[in-house]
Amino acid sequence: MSDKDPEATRANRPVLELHVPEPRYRPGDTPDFSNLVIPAAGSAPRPDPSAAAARTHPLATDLVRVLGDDDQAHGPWDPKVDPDILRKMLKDMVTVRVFDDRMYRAQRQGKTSFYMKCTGEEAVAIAAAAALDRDDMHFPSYRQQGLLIARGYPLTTMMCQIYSNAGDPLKGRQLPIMYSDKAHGFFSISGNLGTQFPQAVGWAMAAAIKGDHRIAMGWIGDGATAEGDFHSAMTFAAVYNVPVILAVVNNQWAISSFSGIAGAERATFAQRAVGYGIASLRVDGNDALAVYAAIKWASERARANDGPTMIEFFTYRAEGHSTSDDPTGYRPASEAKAWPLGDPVERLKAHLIALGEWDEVRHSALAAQSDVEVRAAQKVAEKLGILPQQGKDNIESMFEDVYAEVPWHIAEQRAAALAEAKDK
Amino acid sequence: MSDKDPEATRANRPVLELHVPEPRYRPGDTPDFSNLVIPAAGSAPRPDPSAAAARTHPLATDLVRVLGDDDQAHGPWDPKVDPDILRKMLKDMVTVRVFDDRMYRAQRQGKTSFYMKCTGEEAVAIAAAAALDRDDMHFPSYRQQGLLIARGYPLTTMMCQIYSNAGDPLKGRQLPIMYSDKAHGFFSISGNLGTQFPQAVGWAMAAAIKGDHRIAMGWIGDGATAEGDFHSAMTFAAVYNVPVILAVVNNQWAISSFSGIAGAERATFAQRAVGYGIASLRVDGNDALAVYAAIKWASERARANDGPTMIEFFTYRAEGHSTSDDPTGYRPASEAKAWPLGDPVERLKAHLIALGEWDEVRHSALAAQSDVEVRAAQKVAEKLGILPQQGKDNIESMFEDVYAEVPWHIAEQRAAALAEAKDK
Amino acid sequence: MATMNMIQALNDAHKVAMRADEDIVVFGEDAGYFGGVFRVTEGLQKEFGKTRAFDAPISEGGIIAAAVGMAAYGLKPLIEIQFADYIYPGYDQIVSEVAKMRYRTAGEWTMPMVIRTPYGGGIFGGQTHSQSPESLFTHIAGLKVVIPSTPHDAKGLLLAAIADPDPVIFFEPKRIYNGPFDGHHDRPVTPWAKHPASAVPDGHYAIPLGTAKVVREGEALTLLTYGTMVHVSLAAVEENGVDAEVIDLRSLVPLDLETIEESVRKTGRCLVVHEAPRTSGFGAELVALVQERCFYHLESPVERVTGWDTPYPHAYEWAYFPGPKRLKKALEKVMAD
Amino acid sequence: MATMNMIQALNDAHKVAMRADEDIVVFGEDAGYFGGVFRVTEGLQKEFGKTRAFDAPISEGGIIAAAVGMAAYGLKPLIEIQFADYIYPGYDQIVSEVAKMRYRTAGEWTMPMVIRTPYGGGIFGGQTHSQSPESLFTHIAGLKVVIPSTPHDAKGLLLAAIADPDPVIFFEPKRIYNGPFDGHHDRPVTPWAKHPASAVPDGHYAIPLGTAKVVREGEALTLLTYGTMVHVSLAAVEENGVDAEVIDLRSLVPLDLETIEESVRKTGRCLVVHEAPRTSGFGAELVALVQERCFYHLESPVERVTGWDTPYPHAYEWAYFPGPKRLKKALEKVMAD
Ligand SMILES: Cc1ncc(C[n+]2csc(CCOP(=O)(O)OP(=O)(O)O)c2C)c(N)n1
Ligand SMILES: Cc1ncc(C[n+]2csc(CCOP(=O)(O)OP(=O)(O)O)c2C)c(N)n1
Ligand SMILES: [Mg+2]
Ligand SMILES: [Mg+2]
Repeated sequence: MSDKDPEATRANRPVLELHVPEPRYRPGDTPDFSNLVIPAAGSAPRPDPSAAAARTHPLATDLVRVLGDDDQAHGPWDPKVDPDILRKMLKDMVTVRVFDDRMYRAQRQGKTSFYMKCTGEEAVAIAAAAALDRDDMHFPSYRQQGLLIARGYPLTTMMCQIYSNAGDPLKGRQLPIMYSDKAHGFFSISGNLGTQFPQAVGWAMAAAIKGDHRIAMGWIGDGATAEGDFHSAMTFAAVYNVPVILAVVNNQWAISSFSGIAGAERATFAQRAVGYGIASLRVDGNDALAVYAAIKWASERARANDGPTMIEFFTYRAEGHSTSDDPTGYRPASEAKAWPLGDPVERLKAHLIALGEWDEVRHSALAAQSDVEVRAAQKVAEKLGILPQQGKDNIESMFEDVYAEVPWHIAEQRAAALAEAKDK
Repeated sequence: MSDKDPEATRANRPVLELHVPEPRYRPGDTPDFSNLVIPAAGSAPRPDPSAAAARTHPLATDLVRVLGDDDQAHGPWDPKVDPDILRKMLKDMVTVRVFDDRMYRAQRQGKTSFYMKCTGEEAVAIAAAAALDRDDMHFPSYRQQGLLIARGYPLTTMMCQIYSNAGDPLKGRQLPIMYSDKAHGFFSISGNLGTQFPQAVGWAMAAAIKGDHRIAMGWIGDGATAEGDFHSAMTFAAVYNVPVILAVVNNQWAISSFSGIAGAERATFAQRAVGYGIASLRVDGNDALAVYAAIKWASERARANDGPTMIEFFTYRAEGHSTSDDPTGYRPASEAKAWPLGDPVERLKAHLIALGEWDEVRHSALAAQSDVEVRAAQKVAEKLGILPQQGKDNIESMFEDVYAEVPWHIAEQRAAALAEAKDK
Repeated sequence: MATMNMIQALNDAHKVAMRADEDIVVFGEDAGYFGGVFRVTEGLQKEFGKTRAFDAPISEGGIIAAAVGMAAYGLKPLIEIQFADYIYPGYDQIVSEVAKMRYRTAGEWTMPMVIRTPYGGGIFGGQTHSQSPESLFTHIAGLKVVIPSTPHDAKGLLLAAIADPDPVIFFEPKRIYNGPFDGHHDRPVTPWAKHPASAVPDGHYAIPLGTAKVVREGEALTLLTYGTMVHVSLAAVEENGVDAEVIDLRSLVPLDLETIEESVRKTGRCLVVHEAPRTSGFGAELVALVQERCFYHLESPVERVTGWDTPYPHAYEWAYFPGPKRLKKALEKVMAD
Repeated sequence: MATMNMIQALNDAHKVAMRADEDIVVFGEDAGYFGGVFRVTEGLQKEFGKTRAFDAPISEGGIIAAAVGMAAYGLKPLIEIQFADYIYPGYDQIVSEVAKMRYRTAGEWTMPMVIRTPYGGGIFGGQTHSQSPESLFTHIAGLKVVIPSTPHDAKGLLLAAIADPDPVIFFEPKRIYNGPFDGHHDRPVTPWAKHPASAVPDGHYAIPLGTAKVVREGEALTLLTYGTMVHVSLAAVEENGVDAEVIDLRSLVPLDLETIEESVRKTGRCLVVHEAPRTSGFGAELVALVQERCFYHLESPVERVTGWDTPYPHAYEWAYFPGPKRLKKALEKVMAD
């Protein structure tokens, strides 16, 4: 039905080709990020939080950065945070890193089955905790352990969850690091990627229905943005103008797949928001001040009923996906070091020093203190047991909480399991 | 963890509110679309089909229109189509409308269970059929009957499907209008909204893998864009730079819900593409020339391996959702008439007359001819039976095609069903 | 007490519950202003306002996910999936999230919600408006699965489901929304008004989940069924003059096994009837339970009357539907052996 | 003939099939360059190029949908869902599209494809890396469901699944990827090399779908099982000195009922074993079938050994897993009655 003769046209056509995205560097290559365009700190404009969403859309391809190479804060996004808060953030970030190292090692020592670090991404969760109110609700993925640590959740309890031991509030039912704590505004982590993102929107819808003041923040990885749940979250957030902050932590990797497999070759993740008419910010995720400022901005917007904000935190997963993963199988071992946006801990530390609010001595002391705290917590946790010792006692607890009350068929199974446990 | 005292801040905050979108007019209201911004025909720029996707993005909030109020074609999108093709399009559109009316009536007469018209949206499918090659593959929704009619699929066969009768190629298994025909490049319509959209992308991926020349076009309604499948389609199309055209037919209603419930208050549907870095066009769906031009543009782009295009066809569902629906329950009865973008049949007819290529006499003849053809087809189809007579013969066919071969358990059921049928 | 059809009874249950509990929110595709394609939520937006009864985007996954977030907040979502055939895009959120939340959080976060959805054939809806997917939910620990068969039970069960602390998938037999159905599709439809169970008490009452109802006492065999098939089975039992004990399960999870066992012990024979496809339908579980528990009382094998293991074919609706002939044959078989 | 573990055998099946048929395309999360988190697709991208073996976005729904489009085009997708626990976002495309396409188009469009996915517990994967959702697919007419239990069968069944004109859900028991498992989690792991079924023929061979394998002949009772539980069951049978006939079903749909019936007629007793939760698990269907067909040969009720009706709890993995003790008890019960 073409107006030209199809056969004639076709002869001139190229054959169709499937494009399969490839990361720039593979094992054996020498990574070089020198041609990555990194806008200068302070260069991104800051619209008013009540601005029309479209006013923010140029920021979806920009990068909000505050901390410059001179370690000073620059530009309109400088949140001008009290140094006490900055020091608290630094302390929390250091603690997260120490915690990660200790728990990684514990897994390697056979004390538990699994662990996931957030090395290189600490600023994101820590600054989020600082920027939001204590009673705002997070719907995290598995790399926001920093939220719990910053909000003062006991390290020991986290470890008990990791060991599935007697102190585990989740009663040994969840994979390590799948924390949940309502009192700390930390929604139960799901093993199923992306599910939490539209749930955050639902929670914030409920807050809006009830005329509450609290808002919600949903978290998702770059890879998981491909799930249908991502689209549900964006659609519902847009339709009902929901008071929610939707964060994409773009650490550029999803296990072995680079972000191009999630679509990053053609658009930034922040740009997704443009398509829904949602306000959008793209932020240097290794710059704690920029992260803080962006979340503050989005929270003001949400609280004023001006609608949702999506924020892409551009960062880099500096280590393996999890204890089950060895990244040297798919990317150069040196890539993490070559990554130009630096280490968020070092950057915040340098800034505090540049401000005259910090020094190496105090930093060493802080690091030592974190180390002591984490080790102390670990000692307490391990007294309550490590994973290989679990699963033998309190078998009946396995059958609780499937329903509010144990129905007959589960009661029968409980009886059978108890008999089985007794039977040597 | 805020830097201000939360209680103090909170006192000044408004309570959160849920925004529930409402259409402008409800039953009883007098619709007035005079403040709808309708760009002049010919005003939208036409980037080169090989342009970077971003160059098209201003068009996502614009409206490509060719036919002006003067009934002439205007501007860079004028496809300069041969009048023979325009006449063919007009004929096809008229036939679709006659077909819809006859089949609607047939349902009302109890000859079948269900029917869906595309009144007011005829231009979209008809121009698509004209603009693409005969062997390109469509993955339609249920409102693109025009594709089949334009590609010369027998009207009788369509009707036999609607009657589930002996001439039904789908053997009475599908709801009326869920056509399927490989030879006419028309993929099986699904009852499950949105599923076809990413399938179109998969088909086009296959074409690219095999170095084919054929491209695919996926179709979805405004309401169904909210499904996760929509996001799958966009993501896969972007990641693999797939030679596919992804069409959203925005007829502004999804049964009783207006397009605001799918997010149209905050962004156009064409804008969704911006977020994926996919080329995007927003087109007057009642302007057959604009539709034709846009699809031609997107097909050139796809065939040159320049990537996918999303097109929003802005139109209006002039009648009820289906024979099961009465739209006066949720929108003013007069809204369809008030809709300012006109009737696509009338507009194309007026254009041909303005070109001196058509006149009222020929039009009446064409309308009469379509009517005769449709009635003739209906007579033949009804000879093969109407729905209330079906379902008694050839019971064994019910058990075929579940698998390529009938497994024992289905064979047993077939035997039981046959015995049951014999048992009076 | 008023005379209602099933739609009216369900609508009434919504109103009773929503008046008593401000935390109940209703949403779904077309469920707001218009009141749902089957009109079960009619008038709710008008009475309770737009933020308690509203239209949702066409995204079953999003609808369930939003409900999860709302339940986490403390609301009680009472949501509609337009047809059970369209629940699958929400299946991940139901299976991975709704069902497991209480367990995985050791009771800290719970998911009290009701997911209502019309199911079953008999209205010439073709493959995608006729499905009976209940067994796909009975396999998922953490979900309750409820199916009413009369206006009276529909209201009482829906109110119990709403009050329940756990998530309930509430399947509504759409074929009998407007009147009971004896399986003879060629006979005129009887309206609910002529059926005693159309008498629906005013205000609040609840039928506890997990209690089956013996809808016909009998000695010859035990017939286990639910939904539309309760009426089809009752008619078949009478037509064939079999003194069957007919049990309307009403809730598949939790299951009232006591009532079942007691009856099978008495009758020694058992027939299970559902409209869903046979293989791995809920009938399989019922057969397994009955033979595990009542083996030594059984005089003949437990039989199943079901839909076929094919999609639901439009024109062959009545050849697919487990109607009077299929029941007759099975009744004979169970009694003959 | 080479000695292989199950991963190697599956990998080999991919290579054999892809060399013979250019229309086979492999994709999935991490399945391209890296070769999959369990390394089943290792080396395929290198040998067959990026357009025949590639990484997919994290969208199980999109992966299945793309496969539908590809199959419609004429390719044969051989895709990986990283864990069976993550198949649910693709459930709608599988149930509504893949399964029904041949039927709804009267054979015009078919969906030859294989959806591979690791399933089952025993690796401390917690609730979302341990599930056995096979019964949710057996209820869907149009799907075939296959589960191997050895390297030899894994290759032969996968090659048969690839050659099959219908869609096959191919569940891989991840616990036995690297070695068989007798259910004693506290004993050292044996590698496949010590098991005769690690001898994998070179090149092409196919094990017809729908043929069960009697892995142990016996007279005392019939034990029906599949996947990991084949090995656990065999060990339990030996340990308890029960002369059971153990049947590895290998394919649940189509089911080799003939072999089952023949065995049960001989032994008069039957035990069904699977790891999935009990209620509406595939065991229910097996029990129903056996009692329907072999009722008068049965000397005792057919029993089920299954996982519990709870999510799979991380620390309680071995209290959940149907291991030697649960089997012992069931064997005693079936034999005692
Ligand atoms: C629904 C689902 N599919 C697949 C997986 C397996 N999986 C776990 S993590 C992961 C990668 C996620 O990458 P990303 O979203 O970028 O998060 P990151 O790990 O980088 O923080 C995958 C594929 C899963 N957990 N859930
Ligand atoms: C998955 C799914 N959910 C719900 C439905 C019920 N349904 C059928 S058509 C329709 C409205 C679709 O609106 P839109 O996408 O705008 O297409 P239109 O009818 O306007 O062409 C709905 C909700 C369905 N068919 N499939
Ligand atoms: Mg990532
Ligand atoms: Mg529409």
